[in-house]
Amino acid sequence: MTVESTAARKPRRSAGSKTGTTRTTAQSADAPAADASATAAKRTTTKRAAAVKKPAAKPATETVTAGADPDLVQLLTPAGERVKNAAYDPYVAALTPEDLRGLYRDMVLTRRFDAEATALQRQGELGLWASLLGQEAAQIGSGRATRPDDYVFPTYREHGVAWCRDVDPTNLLGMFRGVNNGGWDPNSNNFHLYTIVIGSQTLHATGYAMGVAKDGADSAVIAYFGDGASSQGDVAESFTFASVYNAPVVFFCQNNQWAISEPTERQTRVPLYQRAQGYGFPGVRVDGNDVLAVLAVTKWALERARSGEGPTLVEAFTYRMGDHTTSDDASRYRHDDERVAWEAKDPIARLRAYLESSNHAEEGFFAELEAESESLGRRVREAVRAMPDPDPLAMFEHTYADGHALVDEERAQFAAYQASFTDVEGA
Amino acid sequence: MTVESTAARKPRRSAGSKTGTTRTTAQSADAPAADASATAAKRTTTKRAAAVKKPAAKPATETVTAGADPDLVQLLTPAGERVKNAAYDPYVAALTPEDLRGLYRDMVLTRRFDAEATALQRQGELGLWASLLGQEAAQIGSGRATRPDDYVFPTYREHGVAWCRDVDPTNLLGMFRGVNNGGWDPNSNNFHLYTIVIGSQTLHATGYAMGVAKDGADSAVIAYFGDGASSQGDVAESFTFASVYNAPVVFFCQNNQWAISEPTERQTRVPLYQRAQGYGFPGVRVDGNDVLAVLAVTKWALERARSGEGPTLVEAFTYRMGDHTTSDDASRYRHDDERVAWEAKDPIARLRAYLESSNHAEEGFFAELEAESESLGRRVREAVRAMPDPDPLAMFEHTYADGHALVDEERAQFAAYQASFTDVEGA
Amino acid sequence: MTMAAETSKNLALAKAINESLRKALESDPKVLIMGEDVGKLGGVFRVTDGLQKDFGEERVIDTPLAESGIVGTAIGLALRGYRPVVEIQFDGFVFPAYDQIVTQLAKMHARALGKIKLPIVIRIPYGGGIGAVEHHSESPEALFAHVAGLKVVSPSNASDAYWMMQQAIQSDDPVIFFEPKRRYWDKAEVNFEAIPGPLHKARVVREGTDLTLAAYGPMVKLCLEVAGVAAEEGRSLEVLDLRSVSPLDFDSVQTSVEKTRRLVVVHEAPVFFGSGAEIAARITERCFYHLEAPVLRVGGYHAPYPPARLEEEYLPSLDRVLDAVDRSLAY
Amino acid sequence: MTMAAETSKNLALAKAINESLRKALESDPKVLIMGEDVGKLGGVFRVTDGLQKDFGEERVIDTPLAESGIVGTAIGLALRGYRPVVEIQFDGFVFPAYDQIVTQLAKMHARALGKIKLPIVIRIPYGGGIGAVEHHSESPEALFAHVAGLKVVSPSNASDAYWMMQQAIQSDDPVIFFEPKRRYWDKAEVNFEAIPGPLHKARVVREGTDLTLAAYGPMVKLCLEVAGVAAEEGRSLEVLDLRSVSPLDFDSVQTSVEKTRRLVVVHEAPVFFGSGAEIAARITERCFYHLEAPVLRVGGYHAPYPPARLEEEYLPSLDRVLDAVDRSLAY
Ligand SMILES: Cc1ncc(C[n+]2csc(CCOP(=O)(O)OP(=O)(O)O)c2C)c(N)n1
Ligand SMILES: Cc1ncc(C[n+]2csc(CCOP(=O)(O)OP(=O)(O)O)c2C)c(N)n1
Ligand SMILES: [Mg+2]
Ligand SMILES: [Mg+2]
Repeated sequence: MTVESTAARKPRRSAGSKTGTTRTTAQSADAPAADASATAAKRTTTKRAAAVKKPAAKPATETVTAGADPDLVQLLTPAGERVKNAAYDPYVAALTPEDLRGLYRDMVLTRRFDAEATALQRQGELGLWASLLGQEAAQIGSGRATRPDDYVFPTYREHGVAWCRDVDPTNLLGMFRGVNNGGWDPNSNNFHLYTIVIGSQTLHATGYAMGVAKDGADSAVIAYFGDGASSQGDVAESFTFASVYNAPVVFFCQNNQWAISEPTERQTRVPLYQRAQGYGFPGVRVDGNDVLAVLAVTKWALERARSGEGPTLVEAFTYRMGDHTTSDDASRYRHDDERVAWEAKDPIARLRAYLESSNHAEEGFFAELEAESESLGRRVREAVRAMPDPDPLAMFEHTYADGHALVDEERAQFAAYQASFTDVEGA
Repeated sequence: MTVESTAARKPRRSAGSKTGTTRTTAQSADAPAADASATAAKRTTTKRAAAVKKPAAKPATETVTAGADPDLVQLLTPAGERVKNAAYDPYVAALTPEDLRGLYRDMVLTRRFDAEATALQRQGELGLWASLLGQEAAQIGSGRATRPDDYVFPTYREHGVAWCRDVDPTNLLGMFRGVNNGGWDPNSNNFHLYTIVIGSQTLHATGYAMGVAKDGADSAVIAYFGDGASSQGDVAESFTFASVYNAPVVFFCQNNQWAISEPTERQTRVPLYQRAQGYGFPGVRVDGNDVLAVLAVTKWALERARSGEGPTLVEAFTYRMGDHTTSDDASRYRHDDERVAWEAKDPIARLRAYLESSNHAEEGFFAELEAESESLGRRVREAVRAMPDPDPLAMFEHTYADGHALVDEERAQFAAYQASFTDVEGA
Repeated sequence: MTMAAETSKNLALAKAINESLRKALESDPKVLIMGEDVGKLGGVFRVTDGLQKDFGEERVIDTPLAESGIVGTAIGLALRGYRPVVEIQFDGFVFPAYDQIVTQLAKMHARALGKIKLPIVIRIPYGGGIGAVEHHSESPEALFAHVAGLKVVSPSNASDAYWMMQQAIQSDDPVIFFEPKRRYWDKAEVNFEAIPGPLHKARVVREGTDLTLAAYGPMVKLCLEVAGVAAEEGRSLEVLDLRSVSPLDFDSVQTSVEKTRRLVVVHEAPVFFGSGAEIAARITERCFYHLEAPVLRVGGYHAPYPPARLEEEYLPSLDRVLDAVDRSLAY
Repeated sequence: MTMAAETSKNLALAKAINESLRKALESDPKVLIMGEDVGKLGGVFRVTDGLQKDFGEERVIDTPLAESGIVGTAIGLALRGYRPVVEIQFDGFVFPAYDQIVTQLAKMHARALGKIKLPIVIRIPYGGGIGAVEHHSESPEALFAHVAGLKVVSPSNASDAYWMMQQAIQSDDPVIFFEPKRRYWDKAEVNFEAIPGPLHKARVVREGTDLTLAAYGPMVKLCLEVAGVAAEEGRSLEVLDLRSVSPLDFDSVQTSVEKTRRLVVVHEAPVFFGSGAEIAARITERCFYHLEAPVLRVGGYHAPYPPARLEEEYLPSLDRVLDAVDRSLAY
């Protein structure tokens, strides 16, 4: 049996370069339409192309297009209208207005924290910041789907997930300030350290999940990674291990459309959620700017894991609204109108519209939240500024748990060397 | 949209160990049957389970089962009956009786060569041998599908493919004898060196294919690898690169059911050919013991590559009849009746039955081939025994193309050291 | 314990490791064995023979063929509280896992400021001399010793193999455990009750006065042979079994060299950037006024490991080590 | 050539590499640039800035985010006759490609008995001093120098950066090209017509009589500063820019040390099993009777590269090198 590719076919020796042409050729006439996913590929591409070209003035039109995409799980349209979804509605059915306001608050505070961190970087208080701007729904939705006993393996951008796990946000700033390389206790919130080497944490998550299964516990594990990371061999290997050992792990891919300067087309020519199928577990694409949909889909996937049904891949289709990090300048490689188009799908505005239209929140709530935001910003600012530089001798600590003769020797030499200055200065 | 897994679901915390249970649980009632591939997964597993349990006496029954498998491209049943296949028949339509006898001859001589090499290892003339016994059809069918300008990247077991590429078989023995690490000129037959680090050659093949495309040539590239190799990150990365750059490469996976002692279930819980889909290109499973089917499917895939349609994954479903290598003892981990069941699907017997029943070969042909086999065996034996040990100084050669001061220094020191013995001995 | 009554036993090195793994599996339910073919087959060298049969597939785990995946999931299992003992089938196949070992395993404890531990042992059968094909005979220990956060050890005999494995598994740090594959079949008495000493301490295995031979793993036996031959020629060589490459017991080397005033380091790995370089540099610094000759090194050449028919020429041999001894004594 | 009329130009080191790559793309249609973000963005350090615009996506290739894939496909492209110049975005991200580099790239020429060539350059911005987060400041050169089949170089200034890149691309061997990222913005005169010398030859960048400082890449500038300060204190230090780590130009070091009788090696990489060990071992052997003091080494500690706020303590500094100079001269 032939499994037909859902990718566009394009004669190799046609004029012009091949790179980056997937977007425009995806609608070519000879693309097979063997199954639903082929259509998915085409439609997604069309939508993105449209997003690039259309002026931002018409969120409503945009809304309809997105809402109509059958391959994207969506419970709230960009305009904030609640869409019915038989499969996933049950996972949000129990949400009270208070819960909804809670999600809103999470997103607002996360964004506020993120903005403060960006500002602190500009002021020289941090060396670098990787902003999550635009990805609040993907992170809060999935983070709130986890249980305390679940275990989270983030990349370096999961500030919103950390928030849901009750990690003190100032803890996240240490590595960006350069005072440590992470340094919080992963076990106090079941939230692992940020991992910079792309993709490697997906294997840690899988191993951890294998351990959960061995223990007979019904916890689940969730591994975050990006669209760029999907190309790393480690991620593929984690799919294989998770599948073969039926590990209770959810692979949560935030497809924010970019890996630094490279669009997702540099990583794959079919939608990423389809990757899972060939490894023997399901993949779902969810509107990553719809916090309800993300919450529902992640809950479903975590429950699959808990009940022994094995891994799931969730692709949260979202957008990195800012630069890759504060060191980056996205204007070098992408058009501003793409960002503008995504603004119309803003996760916070969307939930606010829904809260307002459904009378789930009053004006006072928003005002109070505004004040809470400001105080969070202040707290973070103060905490960062108060963060002391580590003692130089700290660089020798924790290289080993059981000690190492050479480290002891070098530490002693360094201490003596330092003392020689004190002597001189003291003299 | 949810892409349903084709894998069996099994509650994680059920009694007993999870490992190695895929075979028996694949028929479990809660397995989804969402699409054809789900059925495929079940059927394949059932077939294998049956193969293990059934006594070998009834090849006919076995035949029917295999012939009836809709997911397996087959043109010749194990009994040697020609099966119609609208999609793939055109690729073998032009074969003359002489061509068919040629394929038969290739398989017989390859098997004879392989047997000789195994014998030479037992006699101490080789340090190791990796036998292709049972995989002749997969290798001759695919090897004969290539054109001279195509480029082949083998693993370490592709003696039959080397044969099709006119590589002198004695050349293959050097590395197994320990006189070199490969050492033939890959460019004289467009047949790359054997590669021992599992999976790494799939990336070389992909890069080579990217180069072919850059050159505007219409050659294709074929990369061989095993079922075990399918788990390596490099293989996944080669799928990504091939897909993104639309490289003219055929990934040819010989699923011989075992990676040393591990059954394919340790690498995947769905059929391997399905892996391709999530990377955006088609996958096909072909009866790897049916030389006609392999030839047809590989030709189809190579032509796709040539005409700019990009990569294809071909999974040749076959069986490693012998030990993993002469260092291995398969009786430690698999039942003999599994092997016996596969004997009934022997690629050579199958083609012989077809040649005979269709009157495409006379008795004289078989007798002559027998003689040719014996003379090949003799030639190989003599060539190996005559293979000299390399000069010790050879170990310094070819570390670099442009030279390296340290290598020169060490070479000179070694030569002087050696000379010191000659002096002593000469004295 | 299966061998309750026995205090000691004459065991091949491979079997000693097998017994040590068995002991660890018995005494700590968190210990796991993982790797390719470690289950039914018992590994290509039978080091894990019988363990899956006795401890089940949940504890002795045949993994997919993916070394990065093996080490990466072992890290995750360690984070969950397990103590995985991972097998890499051959030295040359550790490199797909190198990223996980260097960027994750080695650094995660420090990254967490000590709040998590990675008690993982990575077993690697290494070295040549068995007539194997490419990638089956290499000695990559220097590539691990340079990396802070890892400990690197290599036993030379069955007793150390047993005990050092016990200690490596008990260590809360990641340990790269290099097994001298060509000594797998060498037998020695293993005393199951007397720990022969700390994991990272070198041992004088033959006393001497004229020159120190320092080695570890497979080269210790060769150095003892060299010392025997040299003794016949009237030279008294001290042989030091370093046992640990990181940390390296420089104190013991220094003590020996202060006595003998001459040092030759022997390893199979290429000399260039090998262990011998570090030992020579540091011992020269520590013993500058004691050394009568420069520290000499005998090891592999700066060339890929050669085909089997040349490996005897490539590897340190009795004659090559004796030649270095002569050169050192000639100073 | 875009700068036809100009014989020389004052360029930042990063820009010099950019010009060198441009020159290579112009003069040889087989040269390719590959890596993450090397296209429109021009790399995170802008080293490939403008190249994709001028040479197209077929020659300046943004790759998927997979280092093993980048190097592995570059090998395939080289087999097809191309000369890929590969960028690894930061030092700490080369490890996923380590297997392809060590087991394939380094060994394939020898495996084929010379019948195929692998003219691949792997560019790695390396070293610290830029206040970056984890994995962005490491110096892993020893992990490549130990591996036969690779050449390892590192320029210290814009002129060498330009010319050594030309030579590396023209070499038929794989070259690991370590770019001192903290010197990317340092300017120097680049003469486009006069080749400054062979790729693997060291250069005396300051003459002196009392002690030799040997360094490469980012540490050369520091050593020149040290020599300046020492001169004020009446000490004449010779500074050697090694330029190449494999092969290492021991002849030039020897010549210098025979004159000065003292050697201090400086590199950012950890001292343990670092380049300094190899240099110390070999130079001690070659200059045993010349050395007045043991070869001393200044480098990183045996600890993961520390967070940015500690890197000045971790890295060799003016004071730390001067301290080693003092210690050497005290012998
Ligand atoms: C192994 C590795 N290679 C390269 C990098 C440099 N790098 C950091 S982030 C990044 C892009 C990641 O993209 P994606 O996975 O989509 O995540 P995102 O940043 O968009 O959240 C790259 C290439 C890295 N950190 N690790
Ligand atoms: C990276 C790597 N890991 C482990 C090995 C050891 N090894 C050699 S062959 C083999 C099994 C390969 O199985 P498969 O890919 O199915 O190929 P087959 O031998 O069945 O043809 C293993 C594990 C290796 N050669 N390379
Ligand atoms: Mg991204
Ligand atoms: Mg196999």
